[in-house]
Amino acid sequence: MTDMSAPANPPFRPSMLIYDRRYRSMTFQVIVFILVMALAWWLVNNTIRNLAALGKDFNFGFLWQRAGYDIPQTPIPYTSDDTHFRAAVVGLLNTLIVSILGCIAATFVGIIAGVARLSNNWLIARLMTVYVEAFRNVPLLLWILIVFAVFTEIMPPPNAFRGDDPAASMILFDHVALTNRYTAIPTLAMTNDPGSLDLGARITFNWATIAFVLVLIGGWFVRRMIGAWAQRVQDQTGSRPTTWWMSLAVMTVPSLLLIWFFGLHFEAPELRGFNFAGGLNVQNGLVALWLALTLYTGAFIAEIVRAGILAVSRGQSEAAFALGLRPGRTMNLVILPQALRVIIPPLISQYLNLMKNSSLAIAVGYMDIKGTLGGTTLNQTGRELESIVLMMGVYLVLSLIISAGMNVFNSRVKLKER
Amino acid sequence: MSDTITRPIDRSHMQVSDEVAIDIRNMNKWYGSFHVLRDIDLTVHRGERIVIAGPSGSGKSTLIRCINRLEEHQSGHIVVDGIELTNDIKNIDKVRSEVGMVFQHFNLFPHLTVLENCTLAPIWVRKVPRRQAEETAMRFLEKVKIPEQASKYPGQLSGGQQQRVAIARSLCMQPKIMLFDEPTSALDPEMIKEVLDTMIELAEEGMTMICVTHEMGFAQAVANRVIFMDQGQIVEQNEPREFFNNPKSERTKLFLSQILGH
Amino acid sequence: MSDTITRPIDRSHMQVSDEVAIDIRNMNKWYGSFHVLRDIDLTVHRGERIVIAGPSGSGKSTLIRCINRLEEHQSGHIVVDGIELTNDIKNIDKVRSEVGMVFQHFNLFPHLTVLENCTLAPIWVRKVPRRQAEETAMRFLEKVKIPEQASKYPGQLSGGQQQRVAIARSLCMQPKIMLFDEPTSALDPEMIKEVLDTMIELAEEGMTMICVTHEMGFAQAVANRVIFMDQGQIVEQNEPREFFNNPKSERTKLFLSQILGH
Amino acid sequence: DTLADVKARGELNCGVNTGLVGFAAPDANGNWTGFDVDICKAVAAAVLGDPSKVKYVPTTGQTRFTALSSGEVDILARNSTWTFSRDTDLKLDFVGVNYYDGQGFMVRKDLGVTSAKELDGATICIQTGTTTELNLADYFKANNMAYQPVNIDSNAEGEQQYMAGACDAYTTDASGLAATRAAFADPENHIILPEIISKEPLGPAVRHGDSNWGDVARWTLYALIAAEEYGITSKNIEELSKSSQNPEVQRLLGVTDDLGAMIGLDKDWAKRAILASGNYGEIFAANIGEQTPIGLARGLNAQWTQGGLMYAMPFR
Amino acid sequence: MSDTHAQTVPFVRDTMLPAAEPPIREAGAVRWLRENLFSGPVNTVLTILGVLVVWFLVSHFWDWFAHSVWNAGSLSECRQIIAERWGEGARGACWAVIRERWNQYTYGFYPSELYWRPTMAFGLLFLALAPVLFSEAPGIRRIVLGTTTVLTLGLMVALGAPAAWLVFAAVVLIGGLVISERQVSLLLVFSILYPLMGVWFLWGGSAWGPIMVLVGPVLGWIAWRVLHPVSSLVAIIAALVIPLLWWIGYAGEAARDAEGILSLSIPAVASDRFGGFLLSITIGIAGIALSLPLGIVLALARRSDMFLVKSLAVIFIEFIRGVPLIALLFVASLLLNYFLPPGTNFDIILRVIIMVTLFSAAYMAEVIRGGLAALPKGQYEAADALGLDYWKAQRLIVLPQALKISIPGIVSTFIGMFKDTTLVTFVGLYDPLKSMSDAVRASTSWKGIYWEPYIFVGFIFFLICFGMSRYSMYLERRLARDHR
Ligand SMILES: Nc1ncnc2c1ncn2[C@@H]1O[C@H](COP(=O)(O)OP(=O)(O)OP(=O)(O)O)[C@@H](O)[C@H]1O
Ligand SMILES: Nc1ncnc2c1ncn2[C@@H]1O[C@H](COP(=O)(O)OP(=O)(O)OP(=O)(O)O)[C@@H](O)[C@H]1O
Ligand SMILES: [Mg+2]
Ligand SMILES: [Mg+2]
Repeated sequence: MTDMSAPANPPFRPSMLIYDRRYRSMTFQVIVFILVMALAWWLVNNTIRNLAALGKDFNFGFLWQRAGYDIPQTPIPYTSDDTHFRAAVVGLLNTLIVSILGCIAATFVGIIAGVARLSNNWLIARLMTVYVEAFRNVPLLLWILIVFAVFTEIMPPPNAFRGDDPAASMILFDHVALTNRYTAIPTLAMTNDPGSLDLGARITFNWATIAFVLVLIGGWFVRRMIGAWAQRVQDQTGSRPTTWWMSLAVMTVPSLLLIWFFGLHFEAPELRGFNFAGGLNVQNGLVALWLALTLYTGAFIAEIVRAGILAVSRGQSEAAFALGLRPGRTMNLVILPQALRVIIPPLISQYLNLMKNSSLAIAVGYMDIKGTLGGTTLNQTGRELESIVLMMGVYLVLSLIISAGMNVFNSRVKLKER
Repeated sequence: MSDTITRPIDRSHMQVSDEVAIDIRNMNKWYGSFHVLRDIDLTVHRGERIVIAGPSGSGKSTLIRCINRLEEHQSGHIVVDGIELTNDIKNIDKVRSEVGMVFQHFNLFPHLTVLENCTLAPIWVRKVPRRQAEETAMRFLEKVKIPEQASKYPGQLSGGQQQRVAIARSLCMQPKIMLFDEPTSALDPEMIKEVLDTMIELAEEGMTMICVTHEMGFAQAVANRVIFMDQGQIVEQNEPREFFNNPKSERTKLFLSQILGH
Repeated sequence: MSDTITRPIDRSHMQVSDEVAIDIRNMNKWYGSFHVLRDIDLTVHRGERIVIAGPSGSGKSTLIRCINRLEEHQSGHIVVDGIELTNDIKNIDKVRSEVGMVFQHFNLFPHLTVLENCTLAPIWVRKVPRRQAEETAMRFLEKVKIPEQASKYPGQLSGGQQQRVAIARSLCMQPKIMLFDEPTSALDPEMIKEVLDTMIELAEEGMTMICVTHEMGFAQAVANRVIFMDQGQIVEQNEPREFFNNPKSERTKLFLSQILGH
Repeated sequence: DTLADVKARGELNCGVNTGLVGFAAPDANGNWTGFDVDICKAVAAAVLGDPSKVKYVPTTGQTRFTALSSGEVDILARNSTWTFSRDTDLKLDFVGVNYYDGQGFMVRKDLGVTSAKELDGATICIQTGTTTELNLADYFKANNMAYQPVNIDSNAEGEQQYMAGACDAYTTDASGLAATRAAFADPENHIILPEIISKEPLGPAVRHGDSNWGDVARWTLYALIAAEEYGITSKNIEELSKSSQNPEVQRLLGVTDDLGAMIGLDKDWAKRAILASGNYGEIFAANIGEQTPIGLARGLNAQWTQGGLMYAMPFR
Repeated sequence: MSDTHAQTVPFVRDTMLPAAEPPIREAGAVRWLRENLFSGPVNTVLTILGVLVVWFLVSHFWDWFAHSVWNAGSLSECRQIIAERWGEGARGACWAVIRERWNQYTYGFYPSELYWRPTMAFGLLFLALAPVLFSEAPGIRRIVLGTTTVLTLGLMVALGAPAAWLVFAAVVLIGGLVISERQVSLLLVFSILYPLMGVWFLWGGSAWGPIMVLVGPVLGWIAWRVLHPVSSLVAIIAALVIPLLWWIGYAGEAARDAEGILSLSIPAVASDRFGGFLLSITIGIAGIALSLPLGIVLALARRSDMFLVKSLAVIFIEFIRGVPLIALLFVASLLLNYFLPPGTNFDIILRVIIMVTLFSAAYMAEVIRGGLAALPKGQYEAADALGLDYWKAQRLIVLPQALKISIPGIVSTFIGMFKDTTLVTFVGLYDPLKSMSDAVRASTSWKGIYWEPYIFVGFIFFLICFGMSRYSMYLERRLARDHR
């Protein structure tokens, strides 16, 4: 480019700020910048003046004060003597719990419903259409309230389990009790408890849990190795060895050994006093929220799955059939890899929506981050500015993490074209 | 467009044996209550090269799609390579791995490279070791003159190249019979020639072929027989020279005047 | 394809004046670090009809797109109708309203009727009253022989008709210069003729035209000059008869053999 | 300057509960009634001369204080407890107490519980964003008992949960409990436990830092209380303002001395306030008293002369 | 070697075979059943499962629906009636609550003597939407407008609207119907004026307010006309600044003065009287009307090649899309007053509308961006080559097409937003779903009623949203046809 004889630049005139394409965009950007800065300055200035007028400051110190309120469902130890910060963390964990459980379940529901909607079984396809339309066209809040109401109005209270001839009985071999407050499920107990790893801040992990996680991760790696081996054998001899039983063994046998080693067993919940004890009581707020989010998001995912499968043209499966591939193989090797490219990006934005929608937990008294930091803490301390800014920041970070994951995925699976 | 076939064709290998490759008897097919194929009788011998022509909607595609059971026929018999096509999955599988098919819109798998497109079926259906499947695939890619594209994705190729990959993909299953459904009609004129050349080469090697096409130059150059269909029936069949110069039925005449006058 | 031009051409009006319509000096253009146009020098006189030919990717489209500043050049000068093309928006606007352009894919506005397509720019750019703009538009639609389609939408027309609408749309701005970028290459053979006829008519009226095309029949019939480009450079230019019968450079010879032999 | 603002606007923005029968609730036509609502009316009458010039802003437990501090409401009459931190850290000014309350528990009779001390392990419904949440935690902690909270965001939802048996006990201010119980189809099947676990002085609040406006609100409240003490009712007020010889009554009703001018109002401010819905006793009786479905006894809220805590500062 | 084989006997068919009927198992109900319900063991099992599910649902809920009571004054009365009619212990739905509180659910606390005003505003809304939504389907437009006219006028009579306003509504609606038959695009003028008109009908007060708001753009346009010959830059700046100055500086005063001279007032209704579906629909419509232009601007900004403009748009969009709407609503109710000059205090409904607008504008921007991206590059080039400048090209060529492509996406954004209006319950507004139902349940007579209000509200939402989604599907189909 060195040899280019640049056109004699005309001398700069002020009118070029508007009429010259190079300067014009700069002029415009400068104006926009000034306007935006002015707006930001105005907002900040107003806030400062308002805070001053009220005698308030902007200070996150309240996070270290005693919270003073209890939270029904705490994934990490928490009492009313803990700080607001810890309460917020409990809330965040609760948000994550319901979001992750919701995403997993919604994916299952969505895939099943989406595939069923394409089924050539008229009845099933119609039922799924009804399901999808019902959930997509009615506010989520209503579904949350309805599911919650189903639990509180229809399930028996715990004391209905009392007495010699109780009005209600536990299910699954007397291990699970569905009540109108919570679902009492058994906890896992160990006869040889190996003790816990203390991470500080009263967060502990049982060594047994760690052992299981490690064994599962290890098993997964071994499974992959078996898969790679099968692939190698196939590449060399043409026929693929059957490996499912090896995989199954690798995934289960070590776990079974651990169960035997630690003496792992269920401890069934038992009615004591007002409530079930000894097991784990999963709040109906969580269950209802989870179920409603699952069904609601599942309806959207079903549409995405359906569209994704429809997006792979019929010609693709015909070509595969014409080559002699069986329907199952065709699905695995031809349809799914293509459909997933179409499905996954909108799927992930559904995950994002689900995570954001979990803030409706407030309607069923499930204490997520909106309930703790953005609810009770805000209310007890009167730090609305700080609390809400912090809470939005948390949601924003979660969203950005999810969408960053999505972008990585998108750029990896993009079809190569001319 | 008859000028697309330029080079002289070597017909030395193109001999027809007495063995029957495909035998269709009295076959009928309906879509709902619409009678698409009516009383089709057709015998194709090993090594024969048949061109099917006819107006749009006359059932040409449906006919050849019945031959590898992409469509089900409702009455009559179709016997391919000695195997009768019924609802028996094993038979269908056997037939499909003997019969290759090339579609109008190529239907390559866009998520796989050209090489993977070609090795997919041999590996998973024929259980050929990958190495060997790849060698075969490269051989056929060379035959269709695009070995250098093996590691590209279909989306990166031109239409003509894509169709040649589709042909190679079918050939990799080493089928006894090849079906072509208007393989050139979605292509730009320059690319048609590439594909036709490839098909002529196949013909010269004595492959049994059934080809739905309106490329009359191709038909004249390689076909043993031209079949003219209308309204789901075979209206006329004859060897190409006779067919073009001396059509018997009114319909054929009308059709030829439209095609050739164009 | 040279047989598409059938009728004898009236060259009486096709005289070239001495006035310079377009003057390109020493122009260079890069895409990133890829040097697309190298030292282009070209003077077009009022009334000249220039055909640009050359292999794909040689920069033909880029060259004519520089002339109405759809692409920016990085060095050298382009003067159109006495106005230098710089970054000054007023100049660009002036040039664009003097220069009409017809694209390979027509680029009609599908949401507007044919008439609206034609009156849009006169009304909004030239500020012509609607009534008058519609009259002009109808005149040009008559010239391209589709006045009866005025109230249809582009989607309802055939390719050839669409391209003629595109020509009429450009003419409605009453440009002094017309640029054509492969106006017939997206058309089916029957439609090519319609469009070429329209272009010939324009040429007969003495419009200054630059046309990228591979229609050599058209070039021989109407061009004053044929320019051959390769690798971003003007390799050869000559009057058509000489250019076709007696090409000077090896590249041109090769190119012509491919084009005409095909 | 809130007083001037209110006068200029011609309307009083009053923060109330979104719906608590007896204290503040809209009827089917959106007309607000209740004990707290009458305070709003009295203030509006005193300041603007018309008790109907009130815009009721329904606030939830979460939004109420912000609504006040952001200036969305001029006065918050929404059964809010006067506590140290609210008065200081939250920058509110409580102008007085219109109802002395305390937190209690309601349980079903058939649960067989007679004391809050027996609630170890129970599930308890509470409304979020209230002091009850804190009191509850403190009470169970102090008594070394465990419980499972069910945090509910509206009163109606809380009742629903309790009625469906999703919690063993429902806790809120005793007045609220009574109101809730009164509205049940079967009030006899529910009992309010004797323990009152906290002091809940409920009163109207204004923004910190606007003492003038605080004075207006405070003395309007006292005017209502004092009126009851001196026997001034909405019935006899006209007559008394002419005939009463009691100097304090005369000052209160603006017959002598212009107390109103000292807080930026006219002479008749207190008279109008009392006329709006009657004196404190009348308001109590009309909204939550024993004759109403809610049926609260005066108890602590009787005049000091009757052994209660209602004690208006002298009008002098 | 002979390449004509003995087998290739020439064959000519002289008589064409007629089409035959398909074999019996290929036709009729048998075929339908076989193909749709029992086409294999898996399908048969699924069918049986499906029937079981349907049976389970029907058997559990049928009696409840069948025992519906529509006429009662309270829940206990309802229960009594059910017990009388269907025997002790029978379950039944008590729809009487809906009947009794119907007006509250529809109009919130709007003064009952003015119910006709929102009704009229809603009816006129369809007239305003007709040229946008049904521009190319005169048949559907005729049906929609005809039904709207009849329904609106009928309802207004039933609600006791004053005669003068009845005449007004009749003239506008019937006039609109006539105009729409002649030239729909004329109705666009009404569409543009409608927002201000709608605001006036709903909130009431002096008509001079909206009129003076309207004067702003008119002044801007005059300034532009006058100054354009002098300098286009000055003209543009003046056209932007003058309306702003007018609105900030004089509009209020002018409205007051004008009101003093000639009173054009109808009774004012404060925002706190809005509730129920009136509130949802008001927020929904205002949100869509405001978020569409904002979304367009954001989408254009995000596609701009100016780095700063683009980054600002990206930041804004990603920020808004990254936080839950409920958090934004809390910002509206708790924080917005902090951000505004001390002493400003404006309507909570307005604040909620602003937040809802920002929220859906971010989604809208992404939808429109998709539409813009779907336009072939040739369209931009053709516009450039014809000499259209950026804004003209956007307005005349790009946006009309991009918006059309995006309509299905816009509609589904709107459905989402409309559903989300129920969340305003958390900032103390009386949405139909939770707050209104809670308010109904707070009264002694309806305490303890649970399912009926939810089912009713859900049903209404379903009707509206389902209708909209059907509309967008119809549009999708039509667009697919239009685009060749
Ligand atoms: N899946 C189907 N359902 C119903 N009718 C069909 C189906 N597929 C094809 N048809 C109809 O069957 C008839 C024959 O179709 P076919 O595709 O075999 O024609 P063709 O001769 O290949 O025509 P073309 O030259 O256009 O490809 C046509 O009328 C077509 O409309
Ligand atoms: N936007 C762009 N960015 C980078 N390279 C480009 C761009 N547009 C064109 N090119 C390259 O510039 C070269 C010239 O392109 P141009 O379109 O002018 O060729 P052409 O002679 O018109 O070819 P054709 O006959 O195929 O239209 C080509 O190599 C092309 O790949
Ligand atoms: Mg076909
Ligand atoms: Mg080009």
